[in-house]
Amino acid sequence: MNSSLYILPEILLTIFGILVMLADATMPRGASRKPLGWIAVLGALGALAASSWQYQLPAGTAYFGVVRIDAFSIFFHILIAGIVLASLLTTLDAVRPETEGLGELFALMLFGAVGMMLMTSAVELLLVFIGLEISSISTYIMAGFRRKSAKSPESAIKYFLLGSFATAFFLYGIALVFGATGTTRIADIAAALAGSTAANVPPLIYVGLAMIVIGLGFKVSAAPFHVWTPDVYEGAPSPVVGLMSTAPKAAAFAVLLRITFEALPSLHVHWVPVLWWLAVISMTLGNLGALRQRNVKRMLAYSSIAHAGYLLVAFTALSAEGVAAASFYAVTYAAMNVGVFAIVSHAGGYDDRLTLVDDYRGLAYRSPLLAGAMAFFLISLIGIPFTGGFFGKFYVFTAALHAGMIWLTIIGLINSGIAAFYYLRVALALFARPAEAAPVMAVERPSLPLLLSVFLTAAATLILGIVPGNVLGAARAAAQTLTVSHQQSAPEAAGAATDLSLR
Amino acid sequence: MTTDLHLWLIPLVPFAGFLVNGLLGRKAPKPVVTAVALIGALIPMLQVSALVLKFDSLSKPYIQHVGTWIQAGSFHADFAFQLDQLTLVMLCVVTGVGFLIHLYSVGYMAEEDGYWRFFAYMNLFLFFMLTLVLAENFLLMFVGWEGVGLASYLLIGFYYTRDSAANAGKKAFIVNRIGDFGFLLAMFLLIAHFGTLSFNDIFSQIALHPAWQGGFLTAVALFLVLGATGKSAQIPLYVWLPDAMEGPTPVSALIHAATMVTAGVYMIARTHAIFDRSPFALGVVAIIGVATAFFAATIGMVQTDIKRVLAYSTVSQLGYMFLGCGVAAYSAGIFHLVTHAFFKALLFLAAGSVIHALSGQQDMRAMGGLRKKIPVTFWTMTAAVLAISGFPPLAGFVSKDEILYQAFIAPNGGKILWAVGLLTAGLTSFYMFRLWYMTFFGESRSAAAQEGEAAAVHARHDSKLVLEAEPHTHPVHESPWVMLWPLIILAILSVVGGWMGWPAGLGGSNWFSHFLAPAVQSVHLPYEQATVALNTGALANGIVNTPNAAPSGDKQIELILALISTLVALAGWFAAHLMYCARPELPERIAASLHAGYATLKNKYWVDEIYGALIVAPVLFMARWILGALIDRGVIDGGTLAVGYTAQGFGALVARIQSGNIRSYAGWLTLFAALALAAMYFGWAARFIPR
Amino acid sequence: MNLGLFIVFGAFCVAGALNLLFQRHPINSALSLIVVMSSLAVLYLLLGAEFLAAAQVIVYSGAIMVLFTFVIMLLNAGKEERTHGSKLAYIAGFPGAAALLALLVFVFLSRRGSFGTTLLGEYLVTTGDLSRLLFRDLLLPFEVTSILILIAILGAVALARKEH
Amino acid sequence: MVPIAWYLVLSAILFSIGVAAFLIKRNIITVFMSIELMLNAVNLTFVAFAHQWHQVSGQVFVFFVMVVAAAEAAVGLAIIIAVFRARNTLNVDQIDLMKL
Amino acid sequence: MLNDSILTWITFVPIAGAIVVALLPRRGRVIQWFTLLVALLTFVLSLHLPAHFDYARHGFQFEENRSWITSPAIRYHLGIDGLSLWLVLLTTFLAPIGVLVSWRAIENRTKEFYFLFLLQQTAMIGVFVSLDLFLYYGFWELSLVPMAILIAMFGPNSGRQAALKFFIYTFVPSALLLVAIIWLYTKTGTFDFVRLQAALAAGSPAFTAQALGWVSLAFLVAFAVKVPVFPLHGWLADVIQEAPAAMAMVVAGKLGLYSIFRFNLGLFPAQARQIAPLMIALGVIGILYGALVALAQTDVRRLVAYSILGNLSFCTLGIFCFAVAGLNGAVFQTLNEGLTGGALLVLVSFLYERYRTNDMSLYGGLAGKLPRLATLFVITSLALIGLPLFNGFIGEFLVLSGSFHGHAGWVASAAVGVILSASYMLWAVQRIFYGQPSSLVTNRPAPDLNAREQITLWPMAVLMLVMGVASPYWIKAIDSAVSGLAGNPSLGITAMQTPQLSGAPSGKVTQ
Repeated sequence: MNSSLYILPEILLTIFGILVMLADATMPRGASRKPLGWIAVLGALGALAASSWQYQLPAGTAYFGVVRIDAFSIFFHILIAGIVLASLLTTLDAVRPETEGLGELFALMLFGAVGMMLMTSAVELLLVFIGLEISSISTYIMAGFRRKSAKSPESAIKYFLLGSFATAFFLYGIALVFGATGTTRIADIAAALAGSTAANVPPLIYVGLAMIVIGLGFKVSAAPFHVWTPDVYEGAPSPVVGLMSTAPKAAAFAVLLRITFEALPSLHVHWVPVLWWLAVISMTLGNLGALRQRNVKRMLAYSSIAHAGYLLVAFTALSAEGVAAASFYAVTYAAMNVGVFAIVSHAGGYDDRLTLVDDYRGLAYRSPLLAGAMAFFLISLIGIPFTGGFFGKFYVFTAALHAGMIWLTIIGLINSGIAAFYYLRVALALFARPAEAAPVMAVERPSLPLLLSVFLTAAATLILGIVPGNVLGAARAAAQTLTVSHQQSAPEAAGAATDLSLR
Repeated sequence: MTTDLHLWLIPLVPFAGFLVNGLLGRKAPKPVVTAVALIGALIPMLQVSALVLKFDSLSKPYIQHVGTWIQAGSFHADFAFQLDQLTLVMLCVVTGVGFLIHLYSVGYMAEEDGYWRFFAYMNLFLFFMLTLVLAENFLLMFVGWEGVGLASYLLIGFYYTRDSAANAGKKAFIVNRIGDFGFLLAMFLLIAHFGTLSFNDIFSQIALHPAWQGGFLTAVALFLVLGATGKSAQIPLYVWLPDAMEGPTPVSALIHAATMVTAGVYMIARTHAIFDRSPFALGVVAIIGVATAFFAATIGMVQTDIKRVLAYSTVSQLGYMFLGCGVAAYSAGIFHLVTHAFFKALLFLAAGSVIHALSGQQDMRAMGGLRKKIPVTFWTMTAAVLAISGFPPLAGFVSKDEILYQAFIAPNGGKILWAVGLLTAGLTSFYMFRLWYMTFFGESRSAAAQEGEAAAVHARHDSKLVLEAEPHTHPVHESPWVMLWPLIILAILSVVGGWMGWPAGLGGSNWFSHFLAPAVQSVHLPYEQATVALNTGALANGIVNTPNAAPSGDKQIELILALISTLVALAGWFAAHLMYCARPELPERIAASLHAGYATLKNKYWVDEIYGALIVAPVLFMARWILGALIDRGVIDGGTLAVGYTAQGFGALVARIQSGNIRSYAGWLTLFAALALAAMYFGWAARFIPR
Repeated sequence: MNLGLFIVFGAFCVAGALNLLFQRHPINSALSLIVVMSSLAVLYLLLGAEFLAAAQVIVYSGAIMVLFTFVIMLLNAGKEERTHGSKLAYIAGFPGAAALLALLVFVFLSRRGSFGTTLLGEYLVTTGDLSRLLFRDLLLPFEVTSILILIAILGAVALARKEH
Repeated sequence: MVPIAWYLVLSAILFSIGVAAFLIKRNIITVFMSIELMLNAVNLTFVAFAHQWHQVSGQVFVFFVMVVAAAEAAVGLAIIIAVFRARNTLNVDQIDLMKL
Repeated sequence: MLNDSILTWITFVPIAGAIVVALLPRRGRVIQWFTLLVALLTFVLSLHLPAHFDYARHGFQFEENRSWITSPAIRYHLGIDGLSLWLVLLTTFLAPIGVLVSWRAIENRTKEFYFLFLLQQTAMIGVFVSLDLFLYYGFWELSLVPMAILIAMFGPNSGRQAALKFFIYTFVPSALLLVAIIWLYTKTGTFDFVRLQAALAAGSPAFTAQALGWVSLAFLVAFAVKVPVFPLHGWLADVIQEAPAAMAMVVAGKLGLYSIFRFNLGLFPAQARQIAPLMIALGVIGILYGALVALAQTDVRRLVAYSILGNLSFCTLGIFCFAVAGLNGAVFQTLNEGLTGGALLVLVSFLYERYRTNDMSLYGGLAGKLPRLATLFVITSLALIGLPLFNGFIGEFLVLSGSFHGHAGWVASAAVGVILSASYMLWAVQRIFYGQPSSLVTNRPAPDLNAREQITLWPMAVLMLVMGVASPYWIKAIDSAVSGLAGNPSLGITAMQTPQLSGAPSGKVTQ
C-alpha cells in the first residue's frame, strides 16, 4: 500500500490510459475522439496532482529499492506530467477529432509518460532501461502516427532504427557497468566504487559509462549523437514533436544526472571533459545547423540539439548548483518548446502542411494572439531576460562559471548569440507583411485546448523568467538529494571537486 | 558704476523683433512688420545714443553679469556684457548703420514676398552682432560670431529658390565654420591655460606675466586669426564674400560691408593683449591683410557685376584693416572700419538704388548714362567713390592714410607693406572710378532693357513672385525717399566721418585714436624692449609698432605720405577716366594684349576652382567612395555580411551531415561512439579543453 | 569440453553473424540470425543460464524470428540491391566499428585476469533463484513490462492498420 | 576452463558485426535484424558477467531484454510495414525524403 | 512616501499601459489616445524626480532595494543619480512625442505598435534606473525585442533584414557582457552595483589585472555596439532607415553611453583608463567618419544616421578623456543627441509621410511649400551642427574644451567635425528645401505641418534652445554625478585646468 503511493502518478496514468483505450473501443468509427482527449487530460492532471502530492511522502525507495521518490524524481515527475498535459491539449487542437487511432495516440502519450516518470525515479538500471524503452517505443509509434504523409513513417523508421541502435549501446553500457561492479543499482554502484581511487577503478566502468553516455546522448539528441533529430522532428506530427522533444529528453537527462552524480561521481575526471565536449559540440552544431533551415520544425529540431548542449553545460559544473541548473533548464526548455510546438501544430494545419518560415510571414496579421505567443516563445528560446529561457541559461552558466568553466560559458553564450539569428528570423517573419504571391496561411480560430495549452506554457515561461523562486527552490532541493547521497557514497569525490584538473 | 545700464537689453530688443516677425510675421500686415523691424533697430540705436551721452561718467570697462550660461566643474562661462570705448564705437556703427539700412530696406524690399522673413532675419542679425560686440568673454563673443554667420547664411539664401543663392549661403556658412574652427581651438587653448574665457580675467593674467611671449599665445593668436580670416573674408577664406552678393543688396550693405565682415578686425582689436605678445602673429595678420587688399583689388578691376566689384573692394578694404591691426595700429584699423562702414554701406545702397532703377540689372556693361536719371543716387555715390578712393578730406582718405602711415613707420618691412598698400590704393581708385564711369557716364547701354526686350531681368528675377509672372520692367527711375535718405545721411558721414580722426600730421588731433586708446593700448608696454629684441629677426619676428603715439618728429613724413597717396588716387582716377570715359575701346585692347593676365583676373585667379579641386573634390571623393563605399559598404557592411555568410556556410556544412540516409547516420554515430569511448577510457577529452 | 563447446558455438555465432552480413536475401540473413541465437543459447548453457537458454530459443529463435520471417514474406522482400546511398557508412562507420571492437577487445583482454574463468556447471542458476528475483525484488519492472507490451500491441495495431 | 574474457570478446565481436551489418545492409528488415544481433551480443555479456559475479540479476536483465526485444520487434515490424505502404520500398537508401 | 516608489511607478506604468492596450478595441484612435495618456502620465510622474532631487548629494537617490531571488542573490534595486536623472526624463519626454509622431505614420497594426512601444519604454527606463546588474541586464536585453519587432513590422523596404542585423549586432556582444556579469557574481556573490563597486575597489586576488581587463572589455564592447562607436556602427544606418520614427529616435546613444559611464567608469576605472587612448581615437574617427559619410548620402535617413554616429562620437571622446567638463559635456551631448536627433527623425518622418521617399535628390524647393516644416528643420539642423545658444553647442564645446588638455591633437581633429557637420546638414537643407520645387514636390500637393505635428515638434525645438541657454539647470545634476566619479582616484579625472599663476605657461617662450 505504502509502496504503491511511490508510484501513484504512474498508476494513475496507466489507469487513465487503459480507460482511454477502453472508451475508444466503444466509440463508433468516425465519431469525434475529443472526449478521449479530455479523459487523458484528466489523467495527466491527476498525475500532476499526484506527483505534487508526493512531496508529502518521506523520501525513500520502494519496491525493494527499485524506485526512489525524492525531491529529484518528484521534480521531474511534475515536469513530465505537465508536458504531457500541455501536449495532450495541443493534440486535441491540432489533430482532426475523428482521426482514426486518435484514442491510441492519447493512450500512448499517457503510457509513454509512465515510462518517462519511471526513468526519473528508478534507481535500478533495469527499471531505467524498461522505462526508457517504454518512452522510446511510444514515441517511435507517435512519430509514425500520421501515416498518410510520406514523411511520418520515414520519421518513425529513422527514429526507430537509430533509437534501437543507440539503445543497444546503452544496454551494453549497463552490461559493462554491471560487469565492473556486479550490480545494477545506483546506490550499490556508488558504494562499489566508493572505496576505489583512480588507480583501482575497474576500467570497464569507463567503457560502460561511455556507452551509457552515448545511449543517453542519443536520447537527448546531444551532438554528435544528434543525427536523427532533424529528420525525425520534421516528419513527426507537430504535437508529438512538442512532447518528444521535451519529456523523454527531460527523463533521459534525469537518468544521466542520476548516473553521473549519484552513481559515478567518482569518475568525474573522466566524464566531465567528455560532457564538456558534448556540450560544446551540441551547442555549436545545433545552432549552426539551424541557421539555414527554412522549415520551422527542422529548425526547432536543430535548436533542440543546441539546448541539449546548454543543459549539458550544467553537468560540467559538478556541483549541486549545476544539477539544480540542469533541472531548472529542463523545465524552462520544456515550457517554451511545448508552447512553440503548440502554435506550430495549430498554424501548420491538421496535416502539418505549412511549416516553412515563409509560411509564417504575416501570421501576426491573421492571428495576433498566436503570433504574439509564438514570438514570446521564440524570444524565450533566444534567451531574452524576463523569460524562462533566459533565466535557465543564466543559471546554467552561473553554475558553470562558479566551477571556473570560462571558455564553456563564452562559447555557450556566443552560441546563444548565433541562435538569436534563426529564432528571430521566424519571430520577425511573423510580423512582416505577408508575401503577396505566397499562399495565405488560413489560420483556424484557436480552440479552447490550444488556448489552454498556450496559456499554460506561456505563463510557465513568464513565471520562470520573472519569479522563478519556487521552481528554483524545488530544483535546488532536487539537486540536494542527488548530491547529498553522492557525498555519502563518495565523500572524497566531493572533496575532490575543488581540485579538479579542469579548473 | 552704480548705474545699471541694462546692456543685455540692447541685443535683446532686436531679438524680440525677430521673434515677433519670425513667428507672426507671415500673417501680419506689412506695416506692422515694418514697424516691428524698425523699432527693433531703432531702440538699440537710441540705447546706444544714451550710452554715448553717459559714457564719460562710466568707469571702464563696464561689466555686467546677467547669468551663468555654462557651468561644468570649475569652468564657467557667463552671460556677461562689457562696455568700453571699443564696444561703444562698434555699437554706434552697428546700430547706426544698421538702422539706416533697415530704413532703406523698407523701400528696397517693398515688393518682396518674404518681406517679413527678411526683416526677421535682419533683426536676428542685429541681435547677434550686438551680442558679438558686447560680449565680455570669448564664448559669448562666439555666440555672436556664429550667430551673425547664421543670419548671413539666411539672408544670402534669401532667394532660396535660386540655386546660386542657396549655394552661396551654404558656402558662406561653411567657410565661416572653418574660421570658427580656429576660434574654437583658440578658446580650447585659452581654457587649458587660463581656465576661463573672460576677456578681463585672461588679459589681466597676461598683464601680470610680462614674461609670456609667443609660445602658446602665438598659437592662440594664430587660431584667432584663422577665425578672423573666415569672418572678415581674408586670404585664404575670402572666397565666400563675393558669392554672398546673391543676397539682397541691403544685406550686402549691412552684413557684408559694414558690420559682420568687420567682426574679425574687431576681434583682433579686442584680443590685442594676446596679439601684442606675439609679434609673429601680428606679422601674419599684417601680411594677410596687405596681400588680401592687393589681391582683391586686382580682381575688382575686371569684374563687371556692380555688386561683385564692391564685394572685392570690401575684401580689399578689410585687408587694410587687417594691415592696420597687423602693425599693432588697432585704432587705425578700427577707424578704417568705421569710415568703411559709412562709405561701403553707402556704395552698396547706392548700387542697390541703381539696380532698383534698372529693374534688377547688375551688369555694369549694361549700365551707363545714369547720372541725370538718378541724380541723388549719383551724387551720394560720387561721395562714396571719392571717399573710398582716398581723396582728402573725405573719410576714406583719413583712415586709410592712417593705416598706411602706421605701416610705413613699422619696423621690419613696414615699407614694403606701405608700398603694396599704396599700390592697392591706386588700384582701388581705378576700379571705383571705373565703376563710377561705367554706371553713370557715357551712353546708356541699358536701352534694351527699357524697351522691355527682357535682356534685363528684375532684381527679384528668381523670387517667387516673378516665377509666375512675366519679368516686368519699368523705366529707369529714382528710388523712393525712404531709400534716399539713408544714402544722403551716409554720404554726409562719408564726407565728414573721417574728421574725428584727422591725423596730427595734417594738423588734426586724432581724437578717435585717443578716445580708443584705453581699450586697445597694451596694459604693459613691452614694445620698446620687444622691438629691440625683435629687430634682430626678419619678417618671422613680425612687424610691431607703437600704436597710437606717433613720434612727433614724423609729422612731415605723415604729410608726405598723405600727398603721395592722394597722388596715387588721382592716378587711379586718371587711368579710369582714360579707359572708361575718354577712350572706351582701350580696355578691350589691353585685355587682348595681356590675355593671360586678364583671364587670370577675370577668373579671380581660379581660386574657387583650385579650392574645388584641391579640397572640396577630394573630400567629397573620400566621403563618397573611400569612406562611404569602400569602408562603410565594403568593409563594415561587407564584414558583417561575411561573418553572416561564414556562419551560414558552417551551417550548410553541419546540415551536410544530415544526408537523410540512415546508414550514414549510423556511420556517424559509430565513429563518434568509438571516439567517445576512447576519450572516456583514456581521459583524452580533458587535454583538449582550453582553460 | 567446455572450451571445445565454446569454440565451436562461438565460431557458429561469428559465422552466423558474418553470414547475416554477407547474405543478400533477407530470408538468408534471418536464418543466419537464428543460427547465431541458437548458438548463443548453447553458450548460455555453458554459462549456467539454463532458463535463459530455453527462453532464448523460444522467445528469440522462435517468436521474434518467426515474426521477422513473416514480415519478410508479407512484404515479399527480395534480394538487396547494393545501392550507394551512403559513403559515410563506409568512411566513418567501418573505422568506427573497428575501433569500437579494438577498444573493447583491448579492454577485455588487458584485464582478462580480473574476470575469472568458467567451468561447466560451476555456477547454475535455478528457475527458483530467477523467479525469486523476478517476482520479488524486480516485481515492479516486471509489472511495468506489461505496459511495454501493451504499448507494443497498441503501436503495432495503430501503425499496421489499413488506412480508411 | 574458458576465460570469461573470451565470452566478452565474443560478444564484442558479435556487437561489432551487428554494427557493421547495420551499416551495410540495405533492407530495413535486415537492418533491424542487425540490431537484434547487437542486443544478443549484449545479452551474452550480461550472462557472462552474471557468471563472473554469480549474480542472478544479470540473467534477469537478459530476460527483460528479450521481452523488450519482442516488443520492439512488434512495433518495429509494424513501422516497417507502414513505411513499405507509404514508400513501396524496403531499401534504407531510399528512405531519405528528409535531409539537410 | 512617493519618493520610495516613484522609480517603480515610472518604470512600470508603461508596461501596465501596454497590457491595457492589448485589451483595448481597435476602434478609432482609442489606442493612440490611451498610449498618449500613458506616456504623458509617465512623463508627469518622472517630473517628480528633478523636483525632489537632492543636487548636493552624491550617490543614488529614490532608491528601492528589495530581495527578488534569493539564490542567486538577485535584488530589485532601483535608484538614480545625476547621471541617470536626465536620461530618464529624456526617455519619458520623448515618449509622448513618439506617440504623436506615430499618430498617422502608423495606421494599421496600431495595437501591436503601441503595445511594443510601451514595452520599449519600460525597458529603456529600466536600464537607467536598475542598480542590480541582473535587473539591468534584463532591461538591457529586453529593449532589443520591441525595437527589432517594430523595425521588422514597419520597415518600408527591408525591415526584417535591418531588424535582424540590429538584433544580432547588439545581442552577440551582450552575450559576452552576460559572461562578464556572471563572472563578477561568481567572484563577489552579488549583482548589486553599489556593492560590486565597493568590492572591486577593495580588490581581491581573483581580480587580476588580466581578468578585469577582459571583463571590462566585455562590458565596453557590448555598450560600444549599442552607442554605436565606430567601427561597430554597421547596424545604425539600416535601422534608422527602416525603423518607425518613434523607434529610430531612441535606438542609438543614450543606453550605450549611459552604460559605459555607469559601468566602465564606475566599476572598472583603471581599465577604462587603459583603453582610453583607443576609445579617444575611435571617438575622433567616428566624428570625422560620421560627418564625411553623411556628406556622401543621398537618403536623408541615412544621412541622419551618420550624423548621429558623428554626434555620439563626441560623447565617446568626452567620456574617455576623463576631464570633469568633458564628462559633463558627454552626458549633456547624450541628451542633445536624443533630443536633436529625435527631432530630426521626426521631421524626416513627416516629410516621408507627405512624399513617400527619403531620397533627397527627389526633393527640392520645399521651403516655399511647407514653410513651417522648413523652419523647424532648419532650427533642428542648426542645433545639430552645434550653433551656440542651442543645446548641441554646449555639449560639443564642453567635450572638446574639457578634453583639450592632454589630447590637443585629437580634439583639434575632432573640431574639424564642426565644419563637416555644417557641410552635410546645410547641404541636406539645400537639397530638400531650396532651389526650384522638384517635380515630386509640384506634383504631389501636401499640407504644411498641422497642429498635431507642431505640438510634436515645438516642445523639442524650444527645449533645444532652452537647454542651450540655461544649461546649468541640467548640468548641476550631471556635475554631481561626475564629481562623484571624480572622487575615484583610479579614474584620475582631471579638473578643468587651473590657471598657472606661478610658472610660465606650458607653451615655450620664444627666445
